[in-house]
Amino acid sequence: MSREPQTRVVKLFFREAIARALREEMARDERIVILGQDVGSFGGSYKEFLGLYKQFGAARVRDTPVAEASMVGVGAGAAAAGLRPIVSITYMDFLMLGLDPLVNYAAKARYKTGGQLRVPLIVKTTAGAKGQGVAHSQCLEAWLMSVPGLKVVAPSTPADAYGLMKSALRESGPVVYVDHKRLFPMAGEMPEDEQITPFGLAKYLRRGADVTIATYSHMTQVALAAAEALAAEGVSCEIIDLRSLAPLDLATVCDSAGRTGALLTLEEGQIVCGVGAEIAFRVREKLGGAVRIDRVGALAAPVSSNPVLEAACVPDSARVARAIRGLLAA
Amino acid sequence: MSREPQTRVVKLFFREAIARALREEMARDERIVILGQDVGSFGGSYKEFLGLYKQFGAARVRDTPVAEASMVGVGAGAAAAGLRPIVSITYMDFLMLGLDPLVNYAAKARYKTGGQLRVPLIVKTTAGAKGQGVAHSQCLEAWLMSVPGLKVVAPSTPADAYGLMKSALRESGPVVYVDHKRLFPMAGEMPEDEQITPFGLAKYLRRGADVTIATYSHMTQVALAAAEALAAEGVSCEIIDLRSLAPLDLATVCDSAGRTGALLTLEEGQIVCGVGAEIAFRVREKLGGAVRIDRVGALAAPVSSNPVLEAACVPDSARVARAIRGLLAA
Amino acid sequence: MDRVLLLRSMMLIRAFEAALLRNPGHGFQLLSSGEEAVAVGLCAALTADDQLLTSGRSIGPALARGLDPGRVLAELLGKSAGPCQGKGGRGHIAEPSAGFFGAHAVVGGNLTIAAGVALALQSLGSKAIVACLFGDGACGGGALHETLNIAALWKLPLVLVCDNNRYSVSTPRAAALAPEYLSDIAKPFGVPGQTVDGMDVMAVLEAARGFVELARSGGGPSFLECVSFRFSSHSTATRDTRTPAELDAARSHCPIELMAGRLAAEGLLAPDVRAELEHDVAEAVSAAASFAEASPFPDPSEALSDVA
Amino acid sequence: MDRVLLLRSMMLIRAFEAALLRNPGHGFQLLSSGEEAVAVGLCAALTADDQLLTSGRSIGPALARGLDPGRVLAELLGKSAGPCQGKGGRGHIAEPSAGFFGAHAVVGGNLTIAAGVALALQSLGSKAIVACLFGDGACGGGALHETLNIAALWKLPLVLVCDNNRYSVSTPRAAALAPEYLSDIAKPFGVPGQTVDGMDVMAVLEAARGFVELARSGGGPSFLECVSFRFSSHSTATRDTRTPAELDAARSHCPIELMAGRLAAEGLLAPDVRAELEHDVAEAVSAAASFAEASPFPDPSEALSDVA
Ligand SMILES: Cc1ncc(C[n+]2csc(CCOP(=O)(O)OP(=O)(O)O)c2C)c(N)n1
Ligand SMILES: Cc1ncc(C[n+]2csc(CCOP(=O)(O)OP(=O)(O)O)c2C)c(N)n1
Ligand SMILES: [Mg+2]
Ligand SMILES: [Mg+2]
Repeated sequence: MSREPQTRVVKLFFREAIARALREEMARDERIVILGQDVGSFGGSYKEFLGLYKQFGAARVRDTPVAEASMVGVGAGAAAAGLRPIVSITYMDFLMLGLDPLVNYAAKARYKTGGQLRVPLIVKTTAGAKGQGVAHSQCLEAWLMSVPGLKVVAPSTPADAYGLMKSALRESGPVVYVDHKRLFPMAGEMPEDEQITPFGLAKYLRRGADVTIATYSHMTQVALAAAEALAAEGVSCEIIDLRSLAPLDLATVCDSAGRTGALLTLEEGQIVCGVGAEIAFRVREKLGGAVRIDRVGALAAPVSSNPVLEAACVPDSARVARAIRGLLAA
Repeated sequence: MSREPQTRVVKLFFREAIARALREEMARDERIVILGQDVGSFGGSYKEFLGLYKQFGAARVRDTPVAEASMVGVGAGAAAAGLRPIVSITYMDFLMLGLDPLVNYAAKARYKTGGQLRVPLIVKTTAGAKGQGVAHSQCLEAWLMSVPGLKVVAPSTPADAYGLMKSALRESGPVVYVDHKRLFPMAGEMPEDEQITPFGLAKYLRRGADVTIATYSHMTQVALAAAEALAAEGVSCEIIDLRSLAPLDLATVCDSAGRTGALLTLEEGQIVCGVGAEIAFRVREKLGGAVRIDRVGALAAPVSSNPVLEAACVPDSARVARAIRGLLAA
Repeated sequence: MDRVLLLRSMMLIRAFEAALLRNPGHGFQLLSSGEEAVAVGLCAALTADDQLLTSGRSIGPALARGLDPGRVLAELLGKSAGPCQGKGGRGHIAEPSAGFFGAHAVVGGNLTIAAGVALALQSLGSKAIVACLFGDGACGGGALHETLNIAALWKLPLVLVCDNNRYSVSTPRAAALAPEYLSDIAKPFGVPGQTVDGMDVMAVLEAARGFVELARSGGGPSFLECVSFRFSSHSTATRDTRTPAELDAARSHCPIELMAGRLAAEGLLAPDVRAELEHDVAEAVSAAASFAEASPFPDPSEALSDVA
Repeated sequence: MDRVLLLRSMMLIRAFEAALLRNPGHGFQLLSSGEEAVAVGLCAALTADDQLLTSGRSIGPALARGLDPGRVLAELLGKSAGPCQGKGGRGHIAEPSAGFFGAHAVVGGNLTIAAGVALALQSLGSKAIVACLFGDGACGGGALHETLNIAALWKLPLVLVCDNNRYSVSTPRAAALAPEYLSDIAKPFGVPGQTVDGMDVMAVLEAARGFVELARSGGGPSFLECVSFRFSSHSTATRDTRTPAELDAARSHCPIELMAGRLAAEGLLAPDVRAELEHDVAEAVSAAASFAEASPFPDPSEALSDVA
């Protein structure tokens, strides 16, 4: 009888998982540099860069001015010329300032040069609402998903933060990697050995028979809470963590939705022209009218820092449970 | 027998229709000012501002530096403080540079001040492909549609260019008004008397029985050409010009699609998280699985200035006709 | 200008923020203690019709502009009695009718908006001018350049005031900004620039007065850099990275003590007057707290009102 | 440096663009005749490993950088034999392996990209430097400010070269830009700036050489403003708004005639040599035309290749 190799497991906070991925990859690949506000000795707003400055020095972990437009542009140019920059945009709202270099240059440089240039740029940012108000709470993943040439990933666990960041650092084109403010306090287990999360592969977070919830990032937590509540009512939810929005693992969503016959898409951002609208279209294209589909996202309003209004705007488990009850009653 | 009042009709080019709306409104409302590159004595890239500089002077028709970010910001601030600025962003691609003031300030100022401020800003821009390449051809309407607080309109005829611009100039919040490069050579009739096009009201461009095409801006022309071609095959297309994307006239789309039983959404931009995905979702929500739906938009690639590649990327009538044949065969 | 009132205004800000800091239930806040002289000196140069725009660090400026402390506190706590009905909250407080056009928490995001407000006032024939307060952090961003250029071209009635507290979160100004003096950035545009001691309320007031007068008389924009120091960490939720020695040294240049000492030396501030002021502002702060606490949170349905 | 070669390079650009202009079937183009001395003077200061980035007005710079005229023409016409296989087309031509990192048709959009390329070269220990060519129009945008600041802080090997042809489409520079000299914009950042006569190829070359040397030796960025004049309208599809008198006056300062006259006066350009050069470049242009016309358009399926 052969002995099974033991997989040793470590438990890391979200921020530690990110730092671990960066540390390992930076040691492996000298071309990786980090650019961003307060990423140096401060270690990042969420301490997700902690230790890297000390280990790799000021040339590879660079504090920058508050100048998102140029930081994305500098990152794009540096990537096109042989580095692998990670540009940290503290909050996704401020990525708007850098969309011109990201969309008009980075995402198109390979195409427009007929393949002469590649732009392996990673924009790492943080989305979502946590009491910071109208200009610090937005989720713009849907915009980015629509841009040919861009990849978009958003982990919901430390293991995937680690694994997706590692994948991102081996891509040949631009990637937007999206954290969520409410996930940083989370700790989670992962193998001690390197384990990479490939792009374009969703993951089952919970198995169930009655309804599929397709979601990602912090909304996975909301989905899990809703599933718990519904389980008490005898409703069995299957939850898919998309992890990667572009490329999108439609096959897994279709597999599940085909089995359960009902699909709820759940995102924190706006639903109009959102992630859910896209998934719904493509699932219907594959599975036809048999699957009931609904979507949940933020109310059509800005997200206030006000605790009452923020909670009212952004989806919570009660809203998700209500939507699922409605879907199953339909 | 009472005599019917005669409605006199004038025929204007697209650019003349825009200039007419601006001229009439600027004469009516002193607070209207125009800011933009080459909008002054030059009269705008498409001559759509011709004559206004001479009539209203340099204080109200202001040439600006090539500084889209600040022009949208200045427009937003001026609007919040009592003017009605029209900020011209020559090509929609460059609106990316101004998304921070547009989305993070203009669209949220009313909300975040609890109603103390209103921002009646108009951003007038031009979308679409006409040989100008990767950074001058994009259609970003879907991004804008998703922003609470923003309205988005896009005329397809001179009459609606006139009528929607007039409506926009009477709005109390920010509006993005989108022209299309390929529409400027078009002339069209409109009443000599003022006729305003309300926001949120779609229009039938062609009546038909077999399939509904919901589209807007220049793609209406592509839809009309496809309808002609299909008519020869005995397929009768109904074409809806949405005109206004936010607010969206879902009722008209549902009325038509409910009758024809088939809906094709047609947009020039990317379909991922696009206008069509949104319409499809909402139509299905209303009408259920009985309606067959497909969508057509650009290929998932940048738009080259290359004549062959541009034509391959952007929808043409052959692609639309093919999609409709597929839809009706399904 | 009653200089004792300037002192009182600074003391009110200090006391207001100290109370906020002692109450962690209020959530994180962006405090400005140490920087009171910038806000107070600038606001003392403005008239009632002028408009002030600020960065997210807006408590001091809002109070210095004369907003009611109770309503300011209500807004910071997300209560309905705030001028924005609790929707703006920290970083976005506004009361345009009181000459406080508003805070905006996008760094540098208020610059072009302020230029627009100035354009509106100019176009509408108003005599009012616009002051825009921003941090050193905003000086690395392109909005400053675009604003300086357009304000110079159009001779906008705009006073740009940089509260250079020498840090953007943890990043020292020298690591983020190449210019020796930030006010130099204005010079290529022909815009007058000046750097003053931002811990000295009289120095700020004097310089601001000159620039406000320039703007009001049609002379166009200007750039006033006030070198200050933030006594607390970036926000109440942010760890501080400065050494105790650096903090101690800086705190020994307190703008309030500087002004109080000066007034005392001139015989304008007897010890009991100082004590009375302390008592006065403490009362104001506790009245503000009662007012704000008594105000309800908005109803959840408010999430959908005033959107469009 | 053979000065006759500089003349020839300018003549090639002029002849190439004239041929393009005579062939309206090629669609609209952004010509640079009148501005040849800027491109040629700058490129003469670069070595093979250096990288050049330009604005959309890139024909002159691409040819001056030594790209093959046939391949350049093929790219402009959207033919497969272009360095970008006809996908970039006018405004986006690039051949990084030849030191022409590329044109980018977003005004000011090449500045931060160029800083990034410079950061990469610096980080990778290269001796090469980056030159970034942009118009006066780009000087009103914030990217210039952000680029100057970061390039100064990080001492990037970057030479910023403004081809100030005094117009952005129809807008005269004075109506859009407040600074007296555009090169002054660099000064607050401690970045050396200089303004030279952009119609004089030797003046451009000399100044560029100095700045290239500075960058190469670790001295960091610089800003060279070259005052020039565009002889044709903004694009072949744009109406010109300048008066005939203004155009005539400007055209009388032709960079080619200036250089030719100077060389002739020094006895370095006999009439037959000039004629030979004319013949030479005409041959090169017609060879380019044959080459480009023989190249096929890409297959429509190329629309989906090299996307991601
Ligand atoms: C565009 C943008 N980028 C980043 C941030 C995050 N942020 C909030 S405050 C701040 C520091 C700004 O420093 P400074 O302008 O000097 O103001 P101070 O905090 O010192 O008052 C940063 C980076 C932001 N709000 N906006
Ligand atoms: C961000 C942006 N805004 C507007 C345009 C449209 N545009 C193309 S060229 C041009 C003029 C630019 O002037 P300048 O930089 O002086 O260059 P020149 O044309 O004189 O060579 C403009 C406004 C653009 N390409 N990019
Ligand atoms: Mg600061
Ligand atoms: Mg120019």
